[in-house]
Amino acid sequence: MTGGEASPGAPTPSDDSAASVAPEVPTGSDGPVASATSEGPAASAAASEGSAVPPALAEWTKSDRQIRREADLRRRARRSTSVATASTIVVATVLIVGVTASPGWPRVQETFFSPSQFVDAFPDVWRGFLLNVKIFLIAEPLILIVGLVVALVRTLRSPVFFPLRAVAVFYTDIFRGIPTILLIYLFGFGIPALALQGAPSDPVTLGIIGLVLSYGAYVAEVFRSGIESVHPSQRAAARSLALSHGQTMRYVVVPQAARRVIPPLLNDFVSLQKDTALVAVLGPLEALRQASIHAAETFNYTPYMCAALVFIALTVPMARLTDHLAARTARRQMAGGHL
Amino acid sequence: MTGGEASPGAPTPSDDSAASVAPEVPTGSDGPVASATSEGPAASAAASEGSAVPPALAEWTKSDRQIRREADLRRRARRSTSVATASTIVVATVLIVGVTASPGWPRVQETFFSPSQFVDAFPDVWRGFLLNVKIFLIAEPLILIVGLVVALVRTLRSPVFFPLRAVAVFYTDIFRGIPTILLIYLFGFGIPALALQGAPSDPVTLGIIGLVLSYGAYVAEVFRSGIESVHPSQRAAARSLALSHGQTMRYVVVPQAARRVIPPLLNDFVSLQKDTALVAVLGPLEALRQASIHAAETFNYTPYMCAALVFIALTVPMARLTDHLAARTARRQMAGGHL
Amino acid sequence: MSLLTVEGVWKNYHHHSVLRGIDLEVAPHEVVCLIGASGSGKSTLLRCVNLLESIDDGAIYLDGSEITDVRIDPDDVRKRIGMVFQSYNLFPHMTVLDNVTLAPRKVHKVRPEQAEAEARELLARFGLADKAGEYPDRLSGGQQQRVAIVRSLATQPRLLLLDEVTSALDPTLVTEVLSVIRELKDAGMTMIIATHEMSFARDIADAVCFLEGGVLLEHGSPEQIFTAPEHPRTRGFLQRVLDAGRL
Amino acid sequence: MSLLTVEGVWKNYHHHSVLRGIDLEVAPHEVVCLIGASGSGKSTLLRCVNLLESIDDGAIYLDGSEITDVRIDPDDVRKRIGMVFQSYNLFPHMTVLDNVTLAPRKVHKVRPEQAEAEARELLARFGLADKAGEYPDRLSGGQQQRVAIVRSLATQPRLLLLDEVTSALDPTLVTEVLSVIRELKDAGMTMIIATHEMSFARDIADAVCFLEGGVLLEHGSPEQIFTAPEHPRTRGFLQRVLDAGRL
Amino acid sequence: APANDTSTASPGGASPAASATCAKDQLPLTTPGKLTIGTDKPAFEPWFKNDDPSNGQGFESAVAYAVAQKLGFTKDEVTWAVVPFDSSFAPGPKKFDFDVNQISISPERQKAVDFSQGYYAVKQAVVALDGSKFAGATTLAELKDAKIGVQAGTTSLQAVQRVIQPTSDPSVYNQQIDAISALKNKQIDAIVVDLPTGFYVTAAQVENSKIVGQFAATGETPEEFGLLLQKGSGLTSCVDKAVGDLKASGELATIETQWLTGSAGAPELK
Ligand SMILES: Nc1ncnc2c1ncn2[C@@H]1O[C@H](COP(=O)(O)OP(=O)(O)OP(=O)(O)O)[C@@H](O)[C@H]1O
Ligand SMILES: Nc1ncnc2c1ncn2[C@@H]1O[C@H](COP(=O)(O)OP(=O)(O)OP(=O)(O)O)[C@@H](O)[C@H]1O
Ligand SMILES: [Mg+2]
Ligand SMILES: [Mg+2]
Repeated sequence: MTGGEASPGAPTPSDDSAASVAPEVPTGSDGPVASATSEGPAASAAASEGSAVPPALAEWTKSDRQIRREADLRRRARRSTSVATASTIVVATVLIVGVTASPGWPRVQETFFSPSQFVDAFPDVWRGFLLNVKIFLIAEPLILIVGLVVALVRTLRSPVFFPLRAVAVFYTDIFRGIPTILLIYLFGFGIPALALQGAPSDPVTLGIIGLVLSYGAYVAEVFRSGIESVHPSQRAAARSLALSHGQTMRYVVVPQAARRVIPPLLNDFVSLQKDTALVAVLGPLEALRQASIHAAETFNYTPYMCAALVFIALTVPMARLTDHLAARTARRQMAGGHL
Repeated sequence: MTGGEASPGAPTPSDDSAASVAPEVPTGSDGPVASATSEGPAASAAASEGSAVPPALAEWTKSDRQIRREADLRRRARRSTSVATASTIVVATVLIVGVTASPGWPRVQETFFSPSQFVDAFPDVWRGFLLNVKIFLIAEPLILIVGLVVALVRTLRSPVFFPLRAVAVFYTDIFRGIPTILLIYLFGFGIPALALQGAPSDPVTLGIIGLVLSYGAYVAEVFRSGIESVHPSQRAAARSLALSHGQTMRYVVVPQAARRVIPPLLNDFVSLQKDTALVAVLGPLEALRQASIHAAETFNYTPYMCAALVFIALTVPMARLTDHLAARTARRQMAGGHL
Repeated sequence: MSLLTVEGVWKNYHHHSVLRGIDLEVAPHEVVCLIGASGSGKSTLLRCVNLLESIDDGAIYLDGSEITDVRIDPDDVRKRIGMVFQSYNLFPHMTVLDNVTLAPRKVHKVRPEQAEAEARELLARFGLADKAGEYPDRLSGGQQQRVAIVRSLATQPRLLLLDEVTSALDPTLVTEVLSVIRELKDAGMTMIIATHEMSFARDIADAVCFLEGGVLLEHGSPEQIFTAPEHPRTRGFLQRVLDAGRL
Repeated sequence: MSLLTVEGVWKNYHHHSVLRGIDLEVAPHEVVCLIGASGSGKSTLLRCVNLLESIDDGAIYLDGSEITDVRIDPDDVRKRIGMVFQSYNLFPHMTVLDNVTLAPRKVHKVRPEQAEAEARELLARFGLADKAGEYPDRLSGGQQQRVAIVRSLATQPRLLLLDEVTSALDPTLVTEVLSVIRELKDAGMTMIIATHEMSFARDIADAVCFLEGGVLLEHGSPEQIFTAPEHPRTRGFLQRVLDAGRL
Repeated sequence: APANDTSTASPGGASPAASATCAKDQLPLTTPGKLTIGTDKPAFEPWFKNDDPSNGQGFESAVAYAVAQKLGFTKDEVTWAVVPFDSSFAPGPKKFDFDVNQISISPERQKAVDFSQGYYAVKQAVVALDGSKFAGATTLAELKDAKIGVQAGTTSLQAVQRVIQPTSDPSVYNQQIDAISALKNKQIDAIVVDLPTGFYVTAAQVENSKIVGQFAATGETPEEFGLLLQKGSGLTSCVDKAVGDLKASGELATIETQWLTGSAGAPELK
């Protein structure tokens, strides 16, 4: 980690003093190879990728023309923005008034947005939600492992591994095709029914098995597409260094794939977070179940709003994070980087 | 659509006769511009991208060394393949025997795999499934429209559109965050409660509204990422031709984005296909509901297997198609194509 | 009167200026080549002229009227300027013919049959008659760039901007594109060409501009710039290009 | 005895042969340049030598023993051969140092400290001492290619294969990479270089091979090939390169 | 039973907005000329028979037809609608005139819907497998450590939570089949259902199972099933009156003995 701290091309304060209309460029000396400090053409070339020389903004004084132009621009922007804002507000108001003035609104308000019901239900829903979170936290790493292993099996190209690959393909196809809730049913009531020694019978465990197998199939596909999106030249470069297939995967392909699949993976995790609610069919009292118990008791839907809220509180930040990472990845790929 | 039928670089039978160890290449004549037929360097350059000249395989006769080598390879492949197959079969057998020999197996078989129950339930489940398909077919185009519109709104960059963009962001965030089943509850029971003139009250319609709004948010994000994945130069090229923002989107960006988003879109549609089952909470008798009715009636889970089967019959081909398209897209992108 | 006038144009990105007060005049039928190291601002200048970038100071005039005025619709300006980029030029989902006729049909409202007839004529003129129905990815790089040039000509621009149209090409494909440009010059097209092909610039340009760090350091005839550059930086740059075997 | 012997090598893709009976001998310390149009099979030949592609006929010998034998572990062969590609060379998720030390540590089981010390020494020798901690995307293209070369040298290969290592570079960055290769030649490295840089090939090669359509049409000293090519196709190719201003 | 509920309830909490007459042609019906009755699907024994509410067999089917008759409808003039429990209490227009689905009357629920007076006083019962750990329990205290399963949407859950107060959370299932599967799989120790369902479960659905006992009445008002109507429905008073008449005439008791086993044979848990 020596040197390289001052990123070439970025202007530094000390440059300002030296800057002139025609700033100084280190002129090409001997070859870059000979010079141990990597100055000379190589360094200047690197710098010129940013811009020939860091030019400071200091010397630029806005012309009158530009000042007038910007004032003009601001005026125009202000005008159209206010038109847009006004129209949006009008539309929103019409919508809200339309809904609240409807004959059924008081009933709806009472049935869906009753503060007292909300307060009543919240503690139970919250307690249930902690179970959702627990299921999620246990299932997530298992899903990652299953997904990665299956994806790696599917990358094996040699005919020797055909049977293994066939199993992996079969698994991903079938388990992606069946509604998750059905899988949870099947495992939740099927495994205990086998009455096997040592087989789990706890519904939460069984539900997690169902979720892991269902989402594992999805995540395997995500990983696989990530692995395949790594440019083949990277694999060739690794193999040409005499790394084995396993080493190439481990050190070169998977680390790069992992970064690329983070956004779709997080997407799947947002869904998983919501699908933890499906474990309810096996009996556990998670958030949605708690909400439905309250709703059935009082014939009021507010507890569902309560559940929606706790879910949103977790999934929205996660979705935003996903978007952010996806945008960053996209920007990176645009920048290209690779020679 | 004139000419261009014979793809350059692909060997044609007539080439064989002319082919020799040093095959003929049209030597560079005058500039390509002058020659109206586009022969000369341009054509030869195009051809040389495939290979300098279409070399036929005909003249190649396998050497003894190669024949021995291939026999050797086949022998080695056969040996390791049979080892792998054998081990896979052993593992599979152990698994199957383990499960079927378990004390509970007869009960499991009876409860999950009863042929007579299957036959009994199938007609109803199938009838229910047709409703799933109907819901799917109505919801899908609506989702595409909602998703595309929201995505296009989010690409508007001018500050004038800030309020509109804010609405779109709010929509995608919230509706992705709430479990779909909750949205269906909300719309299914909330809209009729408003008792508005002309508001729909049919549960299938309401369920579709819930699905459209939930999946619309996802699909909007998919479209947006597709739109952003179109190289900015494409947009620049279109704008430089004086196409407006709208025209650029319509003729250049969206058509390209649409192709790229087909795989993730199909993925979402596989999920949608499965989530049509959620409309059951509003009352309609779709496949899962029919299965659960049969199951509840007979205390046998076979109807669920029946439902799983009809779902798989639709989702697996769709998933395979998705994979196929994704792979093709990936290959295309690898090939690069764009100068 | 000059066709294009660039007057004290500045362009800033974040914390540095990429164009630093560029002045440039281009007469009708003149061919101006921009040379300079990577990052010197050649592409940015072309993009500013085409209003793909907003400028931060200065003004640009086309045919005597200011195009950087805030009241001007950029699309009206772009109708009169053609531009060809280094790469990702063609629309991959359209045939060559559709690529070429898109702007005439949608922007200039030419009737489809007429647009097609004109496009075919242009394509034929540039040796691409039989490629009209092909998709871009079936063409060689050189053919793609020729189609891109044809596309920008289809709207009969007053001015053509070419941004390193050969640098993504295999060396053996460069010639065909350069000869298209030569033919355009002979036909009297006004062009600004950013290029790394010094021998081509020397050959075709009426005037050569050397940019460095966003400054137009030297502007003169090709003979003057290539044989007797005034500025030491121009000399340094040309020396480095020479070292790379590219002069 | 020759270091590398390529004997009647054929390589087929689908329905056409990309290599059509290539014969080639490379003596220790010899530098062989492969020239030829795009698609003539230069890269394929290099990939076959490094066993990244299986061949369809013929044999390749390294140090006298056949490496195309089915019983040979390709990784053992690749340990003795270094290869640098045109692009996508470096691992973008690793620092320069990690890129260079990966193979020594994981394949050759060199102790990490020792691998690092050796890597730093090599990097310093090629003017990259201060880039050890950088990620590849912070480097210029020329620096990236230099790192790629250093990486392939870190395992002390007997033979170095270079595949158009400059053609993705900006012309002004080409020089620095070519001078690295010159230095390697002076240090006695055996190399096979696929290149479009004719002046460089003329300058550095001990022998030049001209490929066309998968056939090695002409093999000789640079003087012979560039000044008095025997084969008319070689002449045609060189003429086209000359037209493009690249000789 | 998908939605059998118990809770403290005031019987016959009918709406005061009674229409003066209950003449057949003046009733505000969903479908004119037809009496539309809602229930969930599947409809369970012993409340219905063969998942077919329109055959008049089973306790609730019989009660529904008796009420219809009192209101002046012939068997042909009655139509049935499938109404999932969850949507029976959704606000807004209803697609049924009244819903019969083992729904317990409670003051809280009466804020959302109208009920007729109760037509059946229900008690909860505990069912376990023969010979299981809790099969011999005679007191509620003995059941404290049992893992208990109930069905969602029923008030059995509240009964469990209030009366048994088990140490671990009860398991709540979407459907009775799931609760019973869990019982068979020994994932839970016992299920709590209403007593008639309990009898049906032990007799017809789970071999080697028994009713451990029934809950004692919880003091206050007994838990009763009522017919559910749209809040403020003009039918409420008439339906309520019809139920009252059936009660008074002893018809209701007859129907009950015809279709439901008496509570004898189910010891009370103290
Ligand atoms: N969108 C942008 N954001 C920030 N900086 C930019 C942007 N576009 C260009 N630059 C910077 O502007 C400077 C000039 O870039 P420009 O593309 O005009 O150079 P160029 O002379 O065309 O170089 P090349 O020969 O490599 O094409 C560079 O330093 C570049 O990094
Ligand atoms: N994986 C592949 N599948 C099919 N054809 C291939 C494959 N790889 C290369 N080819 C073909 O083999 C031929 C030779 O390609 P190769 O890359 O060896 O040429 P080259 O001389 O290196 O060209 P360039 O100068 O463009 O790098 C080309 O026609 C190419 O299309
Ligand atoms: Mg540029
Ligand atoms: Mg190559």
